Amino acid sequence: MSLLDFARGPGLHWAFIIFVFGICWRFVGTLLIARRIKLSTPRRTDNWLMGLKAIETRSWPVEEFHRVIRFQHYSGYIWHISFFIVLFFFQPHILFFKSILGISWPGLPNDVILVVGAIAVATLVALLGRRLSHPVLRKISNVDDYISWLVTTLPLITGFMAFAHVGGRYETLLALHILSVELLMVWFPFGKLIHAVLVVPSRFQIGASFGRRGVRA
Amino acid sequence: MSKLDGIKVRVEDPTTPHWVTENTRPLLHEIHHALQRLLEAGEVKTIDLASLPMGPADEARLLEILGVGEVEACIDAMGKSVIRETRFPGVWFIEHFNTDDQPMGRLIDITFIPTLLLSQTEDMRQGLAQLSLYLQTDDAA
Amino acid sequence: MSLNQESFQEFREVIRQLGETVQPVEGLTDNERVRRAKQVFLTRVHSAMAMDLETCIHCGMCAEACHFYAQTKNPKYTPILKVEPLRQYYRRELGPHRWLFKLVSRDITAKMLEEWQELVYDSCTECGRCSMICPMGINVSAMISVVRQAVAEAGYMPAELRAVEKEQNEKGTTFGAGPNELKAALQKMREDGVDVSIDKDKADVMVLISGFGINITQDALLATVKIMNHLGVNWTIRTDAYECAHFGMLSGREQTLRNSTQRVINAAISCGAKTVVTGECGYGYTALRWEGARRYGKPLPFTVMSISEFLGQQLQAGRLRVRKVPQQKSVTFHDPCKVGRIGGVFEEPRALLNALGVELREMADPVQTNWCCGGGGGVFLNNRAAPLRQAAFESKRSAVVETGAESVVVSCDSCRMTFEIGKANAHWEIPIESLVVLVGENLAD
Amino acid sequence: MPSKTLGESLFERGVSRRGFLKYCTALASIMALPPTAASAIAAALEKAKKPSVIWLEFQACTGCTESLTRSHAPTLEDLIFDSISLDSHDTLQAAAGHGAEQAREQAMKDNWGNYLLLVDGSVPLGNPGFSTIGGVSNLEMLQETAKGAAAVIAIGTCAAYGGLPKASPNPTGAVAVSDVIKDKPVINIPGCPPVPVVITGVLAHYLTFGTIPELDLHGRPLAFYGQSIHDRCYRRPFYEKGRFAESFDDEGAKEGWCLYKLGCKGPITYNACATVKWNDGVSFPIESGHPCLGCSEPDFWDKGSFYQALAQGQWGSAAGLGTAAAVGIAAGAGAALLARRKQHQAREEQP
Repeated sequence: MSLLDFARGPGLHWAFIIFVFGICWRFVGTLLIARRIKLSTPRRTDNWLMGLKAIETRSWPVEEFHRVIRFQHYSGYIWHISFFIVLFFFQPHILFFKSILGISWPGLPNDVILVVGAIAVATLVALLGRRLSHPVLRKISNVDDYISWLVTTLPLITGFMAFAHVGGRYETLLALHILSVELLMVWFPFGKLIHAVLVVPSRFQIGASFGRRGVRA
Repeated sequence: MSKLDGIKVRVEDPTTPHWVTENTRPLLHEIHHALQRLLEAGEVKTIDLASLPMGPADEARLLEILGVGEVEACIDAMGKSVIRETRFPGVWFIEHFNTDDQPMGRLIDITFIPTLLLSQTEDMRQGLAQLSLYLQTDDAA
Repeated sequence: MSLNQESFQEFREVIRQLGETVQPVEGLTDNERVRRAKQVFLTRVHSAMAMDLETCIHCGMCAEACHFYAQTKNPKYTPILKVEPLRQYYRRELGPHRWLFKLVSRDITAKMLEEWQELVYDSCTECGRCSMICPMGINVSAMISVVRQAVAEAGYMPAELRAVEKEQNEKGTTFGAGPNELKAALQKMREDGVDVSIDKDKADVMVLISGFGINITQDALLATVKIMNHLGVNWTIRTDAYECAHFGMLSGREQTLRNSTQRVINAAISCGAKTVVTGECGYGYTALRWEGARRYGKPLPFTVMSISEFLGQQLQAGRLRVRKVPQQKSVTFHDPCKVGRIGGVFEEPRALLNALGVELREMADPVQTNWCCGGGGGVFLNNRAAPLRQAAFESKRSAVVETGAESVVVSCDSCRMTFEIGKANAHWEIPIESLVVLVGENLAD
Repeated sequence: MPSKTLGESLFERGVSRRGFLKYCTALASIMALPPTAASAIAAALEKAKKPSVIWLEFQACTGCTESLTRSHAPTLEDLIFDSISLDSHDTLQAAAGHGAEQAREQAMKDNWGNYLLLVDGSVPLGNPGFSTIGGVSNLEMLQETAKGAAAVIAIGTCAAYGGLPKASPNPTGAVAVSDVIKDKPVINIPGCPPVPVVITGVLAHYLTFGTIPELDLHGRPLAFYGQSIHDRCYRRPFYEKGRFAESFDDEGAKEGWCLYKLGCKGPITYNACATVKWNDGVSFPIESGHPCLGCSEPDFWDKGSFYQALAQGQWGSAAGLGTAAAVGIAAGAGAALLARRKQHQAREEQP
């Protein structure tokens, strides 16, 4: 079995299994830890609404915070948006999703994807540079942060290599690209990348719990 | 069931597809560069068309652009070979056929004159020997 | 009126020597310290906190929300870093992937807890501002208070806090302000012609005061009494449960908090109070309003309101009538973290200021993003943290200065004292006024 | 035993130097060497001797032989009569039955240690009776004939990798020639069938230089298999631009756009089709509007549908995911319940 066959076949299969298994394990295992029963009289009873609202409001920091976290805020947006554009609108990726989900959607021209992909990589590099140089980030960073950076960056790098056929034979590059995505999927449930899933309940909770005290969080 | 004549048939000219690939342009650039080198440094160059990706009608388009120049030579050795200068002097188009008249190779030579046109020393020696033999026999007669 | 300067200076002296009044915690083995800390973590983690512990992406934004970081730029004051012992414990022993994390991480140590003492006690006022900035919606400050408790149980609480906490736990008093001192202070008011109703058997409203009010912020105590009389409600102050402050809460001692809470609840039930009004004390409000029911084990049989909240509602109901302040002036209002951001009281104090006819100039970071004064969480008692507190106070000071307001109105004794101390240290001339005092002085006839 | 060199025999037949040079230019072209190599080829060829060639056919469809006979330059006749001695080929030779076997044995005897062994078709190991010639099993004949060979050339995907016979479930236990012959150089010329010019090109290389060409990791001559179809495809610019035919009859297909989405295996297939082309250089599959099947790659039959795009995974069913989710939920619930119990006990113990 060639590397590519492994990557596209059993590799992908097991990566998906670990991905789904790990996420369910972590999510359910966190959610089912005993809840705190709140006995105090709520100031407001529309906690659900406040929770939902926080999911949105935490995407757009209030002006007073925005002043000091402008860089993180925008770089975060640029990174996530460019990453999702490449992930969901590069035509071969759409084929990949089609083979799994059975649905497809229009893609973007490759030139656009290349530019957006370059922006994604540049942002990641800038963010790593910041993590390595900013005193706070250097202090609070752990192995997870660097591994997560690496496994997120590798698919982009190998994707570029496969697209441009640089650095090896195409089947090897494609295999490495797929393997790097599998690595990402395998790491996802165990590292901080899980925030992609947990951000929703986490934001909801703070909105709801502050909301019942009458504080817009 | 629909009948056969219900199927619409449209005949398209296979030699002139209405779509365009971009494979001739890089090649023209290569020829341009080679011609420059030939003039500046006397470097000759041969391009084997069989080694290049060519779409349908790409070659025809290339030849159309290269056009026909002043010289056209024909060699008959192990099959026919046609050597033409294009409208860009110094750029030659060479076609080889085998004894069954099947194409064996298509080349573009960027040179003052393709080597194949020059008489070969071995052939000349053989020719000389034959001429000598003729003269001897003629003299003897 | 303003606070009693003589007592205030005495009080500062008391604070300076506070730490010497208790013996250091000794005789605890490292294992025992860790075991105790873990016990705290184990009992206090709940699902929402677990979610928060799982979701952090180490983006560092919370640092920017923290006045200790903002003023010192020292990365160790990053709020989420203060949670590290809890996070480490959780991942290894409670989290869903604990079996995996145990393979690749190290256990918390007594040394770590000792090291964290400074981070959770000296450089955190539990103001909750970091919880407001987190893009993942993590309630950082709630977790820091758990770490506080763990560090406290491990025997690493700062001596000053231990002293006060111990006093409240053992004697039920703070800074020596016991029932007798209270009675004496109230007796003096009676002599001045102010009617005070204490220890009523039946009362609709039970008022709690901060122990500081007996000695230092007597103006606030007097104003409170006057206002309650003005309202004409059936109210009382109980000498068996008058103390609003909960040093058990800010020091992280659950048992002390439980006892002081229970004392208030018992008194309120025995006099049949429908409403318990907490004086100008941040922790006092949160401890009873939001945490009281949990300690009580069921919903409280009365309503809890902070005094600013209570007065604001009385104003809206038309029972509280105030006149415009004689001299038109501009003020800025400092929301005490525990009443505002953590407590949810924003509108009522503003309604009061509006009724008083002052020009309210909001700070650039108003209401729930308000900068903490830097003294909360007992930091204003912590001598070691004094320089750090003064640095953090700068965030508040510049926010106030920016408004150009002529005075600052606060509604928390602890904030008020932090302002006074900070103001003196910074040689900053600005009146610091209590909201209750402002209302009390301007009651309509 | 051919004693004359190729140059001698050509010149004797009245071939001029010019003709010889032209022949060498064509050879350079089919060997995928630069045209400037023609003179080096000429120099080498002049001294080269005709090698003897034995061709064995095992589990094959004869397509490879068909392909070889359609080699357009130089013509097969040129190759056979001028360059090599094809001493034994079951399909092409006149001799049949025992005569054929004798031809093979004679050629082996005459050229022991020097002849080239060409094989097409795979070798069944499942049962020797699955494929025999004159009662001799393929395995036995291969081993016997290979003994005296200078080199072995596996022609076609079956000989090179096992090919169609080896496709799952491989009922005959078919293996590649290189799985049997371990002590001789084996050159693989895969393809189903291989490009005819590539076969002659490899033979020409051996003939010219007397050595086996440089091979890639699958034992294929780099000169022909060094670049992917995709790399040399004239439709590549459409790929770069992201212009793909979505079906065989849509506008994209008519416009000649890239066939990637229709399952083209060009990017992972190494062969010379895109430049050398087929049928006297007329066309190749992609030019004719059909995606590359990847026939010169190992196990191409077993790599999913020919029409499944490369970007698509081959990960079987989603059933595993349902199980993974269920097990994950169970693990999470278990972990949380254990944590709850631990917490509950701790709270109970508290004073």
